[in-house]
Amino acid sequence: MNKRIYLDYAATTPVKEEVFQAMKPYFTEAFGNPSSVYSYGREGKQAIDTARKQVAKAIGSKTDEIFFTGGGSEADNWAIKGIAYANKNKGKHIITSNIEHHAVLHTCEYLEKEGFKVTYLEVDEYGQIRIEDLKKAITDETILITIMFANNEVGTIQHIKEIGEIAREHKIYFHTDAVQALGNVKIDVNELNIDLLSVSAHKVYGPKGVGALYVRKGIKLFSFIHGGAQERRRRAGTENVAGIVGFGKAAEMATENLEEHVSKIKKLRDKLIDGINERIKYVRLNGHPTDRLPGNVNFVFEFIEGESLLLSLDLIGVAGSSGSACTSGSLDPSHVLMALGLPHEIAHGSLRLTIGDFTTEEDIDYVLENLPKIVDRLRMMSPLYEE
Amino acid sequence: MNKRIYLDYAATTPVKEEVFQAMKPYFTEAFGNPSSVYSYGREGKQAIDTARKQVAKAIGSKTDEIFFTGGGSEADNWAIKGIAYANKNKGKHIITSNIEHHAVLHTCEYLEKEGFKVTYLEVDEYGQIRIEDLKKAITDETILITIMFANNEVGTIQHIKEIGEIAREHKIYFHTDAVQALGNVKIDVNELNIDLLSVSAHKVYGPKGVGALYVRKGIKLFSFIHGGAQERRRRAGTENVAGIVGFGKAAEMATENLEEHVSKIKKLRDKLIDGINERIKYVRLNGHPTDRLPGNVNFVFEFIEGESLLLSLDLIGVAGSSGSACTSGSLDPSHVLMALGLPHEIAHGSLRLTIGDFTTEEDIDYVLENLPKIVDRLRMMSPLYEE
Amino acid sequence: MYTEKVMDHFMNPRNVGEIDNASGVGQVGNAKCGDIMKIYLDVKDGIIEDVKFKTFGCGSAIASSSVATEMIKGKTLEEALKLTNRQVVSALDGLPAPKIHCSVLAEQAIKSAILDYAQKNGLQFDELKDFNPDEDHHDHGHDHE
Amino acid sequence: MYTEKVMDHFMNPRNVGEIDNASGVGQVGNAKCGDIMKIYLDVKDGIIEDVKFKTFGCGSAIASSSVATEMIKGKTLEEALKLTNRQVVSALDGLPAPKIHCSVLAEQAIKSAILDYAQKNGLQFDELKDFNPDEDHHDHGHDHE
Ligand SMILES: Cc1ncc(COP(=O)(O)O)c(C=O)c1O
Ligand SMILES: Cc1ncc(COP(=O)(O)O)c(C=O)c1O
Ligand code: FES
Ligand code: FES
Repeated sequence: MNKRIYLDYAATTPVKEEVFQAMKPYFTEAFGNPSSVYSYGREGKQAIDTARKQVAKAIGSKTDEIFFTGGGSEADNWAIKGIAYANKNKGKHIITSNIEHHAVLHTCEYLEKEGFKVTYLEVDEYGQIRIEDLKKAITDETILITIMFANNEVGTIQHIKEIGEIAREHKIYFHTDAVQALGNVKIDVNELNIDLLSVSAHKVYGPKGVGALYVRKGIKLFSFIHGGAQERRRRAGTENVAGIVGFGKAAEMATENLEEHVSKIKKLRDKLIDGINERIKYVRLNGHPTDRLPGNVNFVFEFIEGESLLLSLDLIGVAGSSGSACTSGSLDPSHVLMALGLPHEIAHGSLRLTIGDFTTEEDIDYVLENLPKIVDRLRMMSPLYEE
Repeated sequence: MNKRIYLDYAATTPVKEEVFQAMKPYFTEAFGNPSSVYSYGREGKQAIDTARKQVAKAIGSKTDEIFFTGGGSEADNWAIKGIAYANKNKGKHIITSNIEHHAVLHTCEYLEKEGFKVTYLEVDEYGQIRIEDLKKAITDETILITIMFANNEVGTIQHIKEIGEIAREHKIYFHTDAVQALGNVKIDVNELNIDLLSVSAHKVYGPKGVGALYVRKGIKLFSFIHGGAQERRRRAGTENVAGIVGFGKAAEMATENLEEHVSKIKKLRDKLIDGINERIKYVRLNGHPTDRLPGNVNFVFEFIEGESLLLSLDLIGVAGSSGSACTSGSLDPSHVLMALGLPHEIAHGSLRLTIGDFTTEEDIDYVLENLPKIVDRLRMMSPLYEE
Repeated sequence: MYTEKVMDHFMNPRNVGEIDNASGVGQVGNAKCGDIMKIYLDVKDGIIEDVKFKTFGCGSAIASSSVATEMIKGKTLEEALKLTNRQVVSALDGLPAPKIHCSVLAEQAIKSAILDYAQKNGLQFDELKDFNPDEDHHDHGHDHE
Repeated sequence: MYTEKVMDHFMNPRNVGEIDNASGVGQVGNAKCGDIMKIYLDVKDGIIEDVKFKTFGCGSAIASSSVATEMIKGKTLEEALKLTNRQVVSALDGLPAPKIHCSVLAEQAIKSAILDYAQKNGLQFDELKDFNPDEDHHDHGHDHE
């Protein structure tokens, strides 16, 4: 079985050849420390400036509102803790949702232990928060609203602009984890009233271990990594020049032909969704039918368990996931599927297939041809299935 | 002027070809998320395991005591904040020195604002803390001693083993920033009684943006980056697989022939030190004459200012530094030179040349031939110089 | 991640199915936890003539069911009762640490089926004295509820 | 980082040196801050016949001294007093932001030398009314003491 079909683009993406070529010189040749004032390092500094422009352009911010980090998780941690500690005298209340990525959720839980109060908004069956709930949750103590742009598991996109407006009205900072949105949804931080936004390179065909935090000019934010004067004194540590260059290039490529890209991916996604609905009984699409990431397909297959489904797919060369890759260390059904109101026994049978730039029609055909057989086989073994 | 002589290895090092080759497959090919359970990602997971072994071996720790980070600064921040917050009920006193890297110093200063008490031990004229001072500084409230292994600017190596013993006796955690020591000094965390230790890949011919924290088994440490279950739930964020692989390879290469490497570098260093002493008047070596990093040369050239010296060297193709690369955003003389007791006007005239694996005898000869002329020229322009 | 043995039993599971009018049926696990194992026995003269299983669960659970049924087929009830989850694990050439509980499930399902048979036939087995089929077998990380 | 003009003046500084029995000498800056600039004037009939400098400082400070002395040589004292640091900066085709103060140093050093000449010769210049040569010229990031 030599076929290899990767349908886990939401977990991570390959570095594109163009991106790798852009990074390459910064390992062995232009290796100087960008903080150095003279010849060595100057190339690196310029390259970082270019990357900063590219990332800024991708989200519609000013160049000097972008700060590079060691990944999406660091950006989330920094944004939330940085705002919380810098504003704790104004209030200690944070609003988030119960379908956030763990980088947000666990940071909020940590802050609870440190004396902050956190409201975890519930989502509706499609994974969207209710704007009314948000309004009701706001108190005089609220300093931060952090709601993800698009969910990594079920692909649901929030009403970011409305959330931003409400935050703005109440003079509360609004952070959004846009790790999954970048390259898949048009992002304009000004139009959408976003104050802080996290992104990560490895979800847009850039390298792992690089991310960025956008911080609207004028916002007071505590540093998270203290030390040297890098990133205009806001994020210490010798810059991952090659990684940052790769992120810049990837961000540029991901947003250059955004509409075209989205419509191509969406077509494949809809083909897969429709195909599964047609061919397999007792399935249900998780997440929102339309406010959904263009590459996200997430189904529950009743009566079977996700891991055995994944394993079977793996055996025919198809890589998917049964929830967030980050949680695969756990045997629990994902907190996102629970939050959508799925019963445990059903949540266990979920499969996420995410489509990306290298996915072809043939890949989808292959999955549609084989998935029904796999599901059948597993159902035949299941004590829950009776037909 | 096409000569390019890099003598700033303490700021950063080029990625070695072997290291780059080891990293390469993990960008575009073996790109899977190491948290994925199936085919894609499994290669990455195994590669991380190998790297973890390599780094562990380099410092004499167990494999599962190594946690990868986004660099040396993150490792320092994590160690210090992680111990501080996890132990604040036991006490809120930290002991450090006044020549630490900013990643340690600024983290300590931050903790002071958060209600911790910090003792900054002074160093002697060579840059070593006095063991007596350390003993006196310890109180019932002391939870952490953080003293760097070797200084990045003047190269002074501390009496780590003695410090570790004292910490152990008093049941205080001992963290050391070994970013500059790795690959230059033999490190054995057990022999030296070290509880936590920070290292960074880009100082040992690995990539920028990757580091590691060693945490002795059984030590309670708060997480710094919260989120996914990576690094055995202690450090969230999709792993920088390529970077980690590069760090592993680099750590292995850096410690394989440590003695040989050290003696080769030391010979060049001593040649440069002796040559400068012989050829140029009114100079003085900063740092310890023998307890010193094998590649570190740091001189004060009286009556002239460091930047003009650096600039002149740059014009003949020699890259050095006049303090920590991280502080070059500032116009102040370095806190390390101040801590050694150098008067401001003298500290301003310091030059650091650091030797590494690609430095040759000819490079040293070239510097020794040209540096006296440069110093002469600048002194002739200086109102402070009279001969 | 899994051994070849596990993969073989996962892909070509032995004894999948049900037995009509089985002499004993046992079911353990909980759909909430994502694992249910059901064992059907056909017992004649104290010997397990036939055994079938149905499993809702991960790859390890399916492989454990398969190998365990193979191990007890043709054996006496007493022999079957001696089967431990450790034996199941070694028959599979090992399981990853977080998956050990799946083998426990197989041991419990068999005991549970034999208990059913014993109760229907008024028999008593020493090995089943302390066995409680409804006991939560989960000693792993699940912490829902 | 630096313009070609800066590099040229740094590498080939004009008017380096001292003037014995100078008509006016001015020194500004502070070794503690890493910068001292000293200007020597030879004034005849209100005209700067010759000017020399010595500078302890960074590349920008040396280049600023050099270009500034060039700009005032042959000029009247009144003309020299009109020299601003901005003119020095543009004559160098610009300086990086943190280095602007180095050009201020040059302006101050010249004023200080003319003040010395004025005092020795009982002259008064309107431009020097508010000038205090010992004033701390540092408006940049130094924050020692
Ligand atoms: C002693 C020391 N500690 C910490 C660091 C920070 O490491 P990194 O640049 O990888 O964040 C450095 C170098 O920059 C260093 O020399
Ligand atoms: C929504 C979301 N937020 C944050 C992250 C974390 O980003 P990183 O893996 O770069 O730390 C991820 C992916 O892992 C994600 O999907
Ligand atoms: S049945 Fe629970 S993980 Fe295997
Ligand atoms: S003289 Fe102070 S930096 Fe130029």
